[in-house]
Amino acid sequence: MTVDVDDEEKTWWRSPLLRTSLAGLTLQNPVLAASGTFGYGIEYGGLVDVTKLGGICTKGVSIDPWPGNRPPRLAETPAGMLNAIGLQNPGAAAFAEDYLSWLAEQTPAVVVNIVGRTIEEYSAVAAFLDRKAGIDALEINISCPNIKKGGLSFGTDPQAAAAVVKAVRRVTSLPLIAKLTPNVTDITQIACAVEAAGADAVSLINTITGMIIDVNRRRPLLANVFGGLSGPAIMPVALRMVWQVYEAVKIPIIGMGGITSAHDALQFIMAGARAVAVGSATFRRPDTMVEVVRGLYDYCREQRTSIAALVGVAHGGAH
Amino acid sequence: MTVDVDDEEKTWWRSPLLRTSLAGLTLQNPVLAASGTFGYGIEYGGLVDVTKLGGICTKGVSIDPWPGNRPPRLAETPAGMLNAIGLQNPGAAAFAEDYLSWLAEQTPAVVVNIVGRTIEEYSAVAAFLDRKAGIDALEINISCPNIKKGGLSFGTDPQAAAAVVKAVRRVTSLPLIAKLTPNVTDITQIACAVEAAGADAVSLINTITGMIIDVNRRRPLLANVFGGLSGPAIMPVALRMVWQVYEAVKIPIIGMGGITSAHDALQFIMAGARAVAVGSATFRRPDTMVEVVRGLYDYCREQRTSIAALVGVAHGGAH
Amino acid sequence: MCQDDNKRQFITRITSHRQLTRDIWELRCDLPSGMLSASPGQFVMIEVSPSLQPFLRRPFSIAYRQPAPSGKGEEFAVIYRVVGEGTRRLKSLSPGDEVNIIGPLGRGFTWPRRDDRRPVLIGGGLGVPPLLFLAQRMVASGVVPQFFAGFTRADQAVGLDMLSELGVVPVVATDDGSLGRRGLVTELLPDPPPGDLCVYSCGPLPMLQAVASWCRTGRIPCEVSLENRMACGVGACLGCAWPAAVPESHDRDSRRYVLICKDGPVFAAEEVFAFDR
Amino acid sequence: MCQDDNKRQFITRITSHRQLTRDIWELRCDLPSGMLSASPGQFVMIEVSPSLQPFLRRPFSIAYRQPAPSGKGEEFAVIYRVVGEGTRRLKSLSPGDEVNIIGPLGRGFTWPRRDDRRPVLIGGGLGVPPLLFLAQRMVASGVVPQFFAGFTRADQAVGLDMLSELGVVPVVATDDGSLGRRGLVTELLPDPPPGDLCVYSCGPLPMLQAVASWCRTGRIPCEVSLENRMACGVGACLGCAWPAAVPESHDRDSRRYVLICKDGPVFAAEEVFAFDR
Ligand SMILES: Cc1cc2nc3c(=O)[nH]c(=O)nc-3n(C[C@H](O)[C@H](O)[C@H](O)COP(=O)(O)OP(=O)(O)OC[C@H]3O[C@@H](n4cnc5c(N)ncnc54)[C@H](O)[C@@H]3O)c2cc1C
Ligand SMILES: Cc1cc2nc3c(=O)[nH]c(=O)nc-3n(C[C@H](O)[C@H](O)[C@H](O)COP(=O)(O)OP(=O)(O)OC[C@H]3O[C@@H](n4cnc5c(N)ncnc54)[C@H](O)[C@@H]3O)c2cc1C
Ligand SMILES: Cc1cc2nc3c(=O)[nH]c(=O)nc-3n(C[C@H](O)[C@H](O)[C@H](O)COP(=O)(O)O)c2cc1C
Ligand SMILES: Cc1cc2nc3c(=O)[nH]c(=O)nc-3n(C[C@H](O)[C@H](O)[C@H](O)COP(=O)(O)O)c2cc1C
Ligand code: FES
Ligand code: FES
Repeated sequence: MTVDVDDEEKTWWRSPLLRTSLAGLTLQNPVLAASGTFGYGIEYGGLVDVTKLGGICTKGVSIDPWPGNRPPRLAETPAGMLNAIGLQNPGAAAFAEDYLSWLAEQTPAVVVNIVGRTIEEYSAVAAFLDRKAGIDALEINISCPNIKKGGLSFGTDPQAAAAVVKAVRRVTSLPLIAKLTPNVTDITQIACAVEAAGADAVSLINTITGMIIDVNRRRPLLANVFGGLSGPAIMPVALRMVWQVYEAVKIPIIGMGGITSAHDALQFIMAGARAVAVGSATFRRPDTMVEVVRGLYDYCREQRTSIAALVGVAHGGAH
Repeated sequence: MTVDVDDEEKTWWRSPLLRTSLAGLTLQNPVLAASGTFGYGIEYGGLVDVTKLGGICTKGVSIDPWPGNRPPRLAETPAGMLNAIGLQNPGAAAFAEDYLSWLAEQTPAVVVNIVGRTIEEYSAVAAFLDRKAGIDALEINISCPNIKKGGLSFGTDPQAAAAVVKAVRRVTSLPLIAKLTPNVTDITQIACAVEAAGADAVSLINTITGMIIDVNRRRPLLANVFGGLSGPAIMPVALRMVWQVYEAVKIPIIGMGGITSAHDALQFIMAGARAVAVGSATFRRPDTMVEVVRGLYDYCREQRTSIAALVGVAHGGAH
Repeated sequence: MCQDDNKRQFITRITSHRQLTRDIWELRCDLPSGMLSASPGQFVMIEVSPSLQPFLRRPFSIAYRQPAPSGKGEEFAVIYRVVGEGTRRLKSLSPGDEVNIIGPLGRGFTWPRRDDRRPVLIGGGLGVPPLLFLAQRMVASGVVPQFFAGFTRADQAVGLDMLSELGVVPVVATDDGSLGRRGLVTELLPDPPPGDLCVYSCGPLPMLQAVASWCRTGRIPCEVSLENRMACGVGACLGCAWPAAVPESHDRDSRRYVLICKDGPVFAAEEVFAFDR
Repeated sequence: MCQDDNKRQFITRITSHRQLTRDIWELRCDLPSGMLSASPGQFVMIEVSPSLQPFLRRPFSIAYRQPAPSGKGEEFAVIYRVVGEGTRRLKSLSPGDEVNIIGPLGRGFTWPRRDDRRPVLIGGGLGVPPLLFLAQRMVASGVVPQFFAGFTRADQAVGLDMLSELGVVPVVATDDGSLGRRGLVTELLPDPPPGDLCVYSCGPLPMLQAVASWCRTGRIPCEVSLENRMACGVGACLGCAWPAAVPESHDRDSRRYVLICKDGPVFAAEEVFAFDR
């Protein structure tokens, strides 16, 4: 690769060394904001220069407004946190009206995370968003409770996961990313099912289900009893799943779970991720994502390599 | 409960307040050493007063000696660690000869953790140990790779898990504890299967599969690629599973995963565990187990309660 | 969506750190020039540990601002109780150390007001500090507020020196009578409340509810400052939700909750306390 | 199973903590009276953080022992390089601070010996410190060892002052020739080795292998000190396994590995290096 070094130094976050392509879209760099941890972008205004990111995955959007769970919704755990937000969101119409234009103007790539309680709800929100300008891809959060199947998540059953992806595929031509839940025996089964159903990429991992007991009250601390574990604590599990899925599917992987540094992001990339997302770490240090981009750039420069060349290298042989 | 307070103060670790019964055996207190983190007990000689524990679960023992995995076998992770020991052990005969008499003499209760690569190997080691004096219970580690089924763990499939327990049940009259792996979609399925197969209790959780990449070498850090995640990082996941299994089965639960304090142990007990095991924390602070016993005693005294009365209270209604 | 973009991340330096009571400390830091807009009721998120444990920042109200001892610029104070690992870490920091903060965050108290109601400040325990900053501002604008302060015991009292510097004479109550009157601070309030007051309150939830009820009987405006566990502090994670009192106009499900970090921490009492349910 | 039960957990106090080179520090602590049996080659596990992160203790060799400056008892030293979070934490501790240690751990160097071979100590980089303690003991028993020390550069050299105090004159090599001879320390060894030597070595793995080969050519006994990641440090977790050289007598599968923390860290070279494979 020939690169004009001086020019590049000034615009490192969009250096060709960092470019990555994914589900039919090209990202200026591989670092995304993870869904649900960056709101609709504007909330971090003043704290994060979103123009330097690869893109933003929005908070989950449903066709109708969802109220979310009763508080308490948060708890801190060793090197991590539990959340039970319950996918509170204003609904697709309000999202499109209130947030989409800012996102489309400010951010290099807009990935809208979509949620539903039935296959019909997933299709409805996808069809609605398909008609809106400014969206680069949809990320289907299949970890939502499937209310027709007694609340077990769509993402824990290969058939249900495939059914959601197929239904959404039918109503939109946007690139589709299936966001997988780690709460399964064999994540490669789910990954293969969504690949066969037409997903252009997979995102993993979503949070691991956990809980905490409030010893004083002798009751679960979260009103919802269970919450999703995220943050550095889960990174080894996330990396393992990225590694496994890389060996099982051909579609690109967006890796996430506990990333706080470029060093962490490199591990995901070497395990097989073409892009990464930073979630909980943003709460601690809003500038984490931009620091990760810079760190990846420095690494590529020092090591005379590029993100594209690093994807999956830890597997040794060719993919 | 009437208790002679003065007498009790001198022998707090065997206060009636702490007594717990489990799989047909009564423990002086509910704190066990977790399998694989306390060797065969003697290794911690001088560092831990084992007479003050509820008991010890030994490192996994197989019928033949197992060499274990190539190094590196360990890595540290945020608030936790990965291990890929590969169940190295000297085999049942050497175990019985070299370690059992010390264990039987020194420790209040001896739980021998058993492992195998086939159902026959599990039966063989159980039958062998059944004839030895000094063993209070067997803990069947069903997370071992099932070599007849391509290496997937016995513990991830309800049928395979039940088959192991049934086979072991046939060859021994010792109390049987099935040790469950968390790497499953629905742990209650496995718990119900082993309960139906004749397990007297369940232990959970074993480690969560994870990995780390050595960025310098661009290869997995552990020679075995994958390792088991343990330590405080996993505690919310462990607690959630204890909670779920408590609602699904009638047999007692031994809870573990990330316990470092009496406060942590109380969370497990309130979630439904009749006993707890401390694993990785012992590496950091060998006196953790004894501190936990003392902390539980103080809590019971202050709150005028007992361990037996606290089991499962966080569920609210009666079990 | 219009967003208040004053909030920034700053590395600031500790100017002083002293113990006020057995478990309460006062931390003063340089006020970054980017935080000059910080107003009473607003808060900062402090990174308490260089390691990943504890992982999240901790929210603390700004207790007051004052000229820096160096003569250049200002400093701000945070008064906090050591309750867990995060505050234990904070306690270990020394003057000269750097701290990473995000601020100013949230919506503070409404001051100055458009009407000429007489302000009454009612604080309980560590609810007193944010009201000090409000009292500072009121005095600076020529209004001396009434100040009611409740503590569990005399040795838990904080902020009284600052109030006397300001010329504010607080009415104090303690649970055990070891300072001021014995009982709850809300028992000292005149009943019924004079109709020309406006009330600002911060403290434990039962106290705030009692204060809000009292205000309601007199139909006087009441602002309360709430707390909740927070992750982001900026309205992004939706973690600090609090049930809204659901006035009719809020017909959409998604408005069932307010966010303490962004819509608050200061709310008009009727936004968050539903008395009619 | 017979177990050496000298190991205990101690809270000890830092007596001094100084920077030796850009990234190497020397920590001295009171030697707990329960650790009086600590001998050269043994190590301690230090708890480096009060929080759960980093979670595990860190192993460090005992670099030397000496009378405490207070006149009462002894102190011991650890010389360490700052390489990661754990050692960064360690660095932040000050004299007077408490540290939680477990020790003495492991099997050290064989000294005194039953034969009268002339001891040669060969250290590389941070392999030099544990050999200081061994040299101390040798000198105390009236034997002045030969000492070869290799470093990357002059500014990485440690232990030379201690050696000169002991009256040991080391032969030094540095990679760049900035101190002593240019090249590897192993290039300074006489070839073939005199047959009446016994060798003790600690340093990077390639150096140890070269030293062991050299000893083998002269059929002289060689002890090497190894390192590996550790969790327990006491032989319980089986985490620090190292491939054994599998002599015929070790027929059981379970002896395919030795444990660095319990069977070592010091081994006879032929226990851990298989030259014939
Ligand atoms: C807007 C806002 C302003 C605040 N201002 C102040 C202040 O000026 N001075 C002050 O001392 N404290 C203030 N707090 C509370 C302070 O943030 C917590 O005490 C602190 O986060 C505890 O951290 P920790 O790690 O020491 O305790 P933890 O170990 O996290 O918790 C210890 C105990 O405190 C409780 N707790 C933890 N976080 C919160 C929280 N956010 N709200 C309520 N309870 C909590 C826990 O349930 C637990 O019982 C404020 C909180 C908010 C939301
Ligand atoms: C018996 C024994 C004695 C030792 N004596 C000394 C000594 O006297 N002085 C000294 O400076 N160091 C010594 N070490 C090495 C020391 O334990 C490690 O440098 C330290 O644990 C690193 O901790 P950290 O958190 O700073 O680094 P980490 O963040 O844990 O790791 C930083 C780097 O060091 C490597 N590393 C970590 N642990 C080890 C290990 N146990 N062995 C080899 N590489 C490792 C990692 O791979 C990584 O590249 C000894 C190790 C052993 C096993
Ligand atoms: C507060 C919070 C809210 C989240 N909301 C969503 C969501 O709406 N949709 C989704 O797909 N993932 C959601 N996630 C999961 C994250 O996108 C991410 O997969 C997970 O947190 C792991 O990454 P991390 O460890 O970097 O946080 C949420 C996570 C957090 C912490
Ligand atoms: C080094 C190591 C070795 C282990 N070996 C075994 C084993 O042989 N058999 C078993 O059932 N569990 C084994 N475990 C799992 C522990 O018993 C325990 O279930 C797990 O570590 C979670 O507890 P913790 O977080 O307190 O460590 C091992 C764990 C560790 C860290
Ligand atoms: S703390 Fe994140 S929305 Fe309030
Ligand atoms: S470190 Fe645990 S056996 Fe050596």
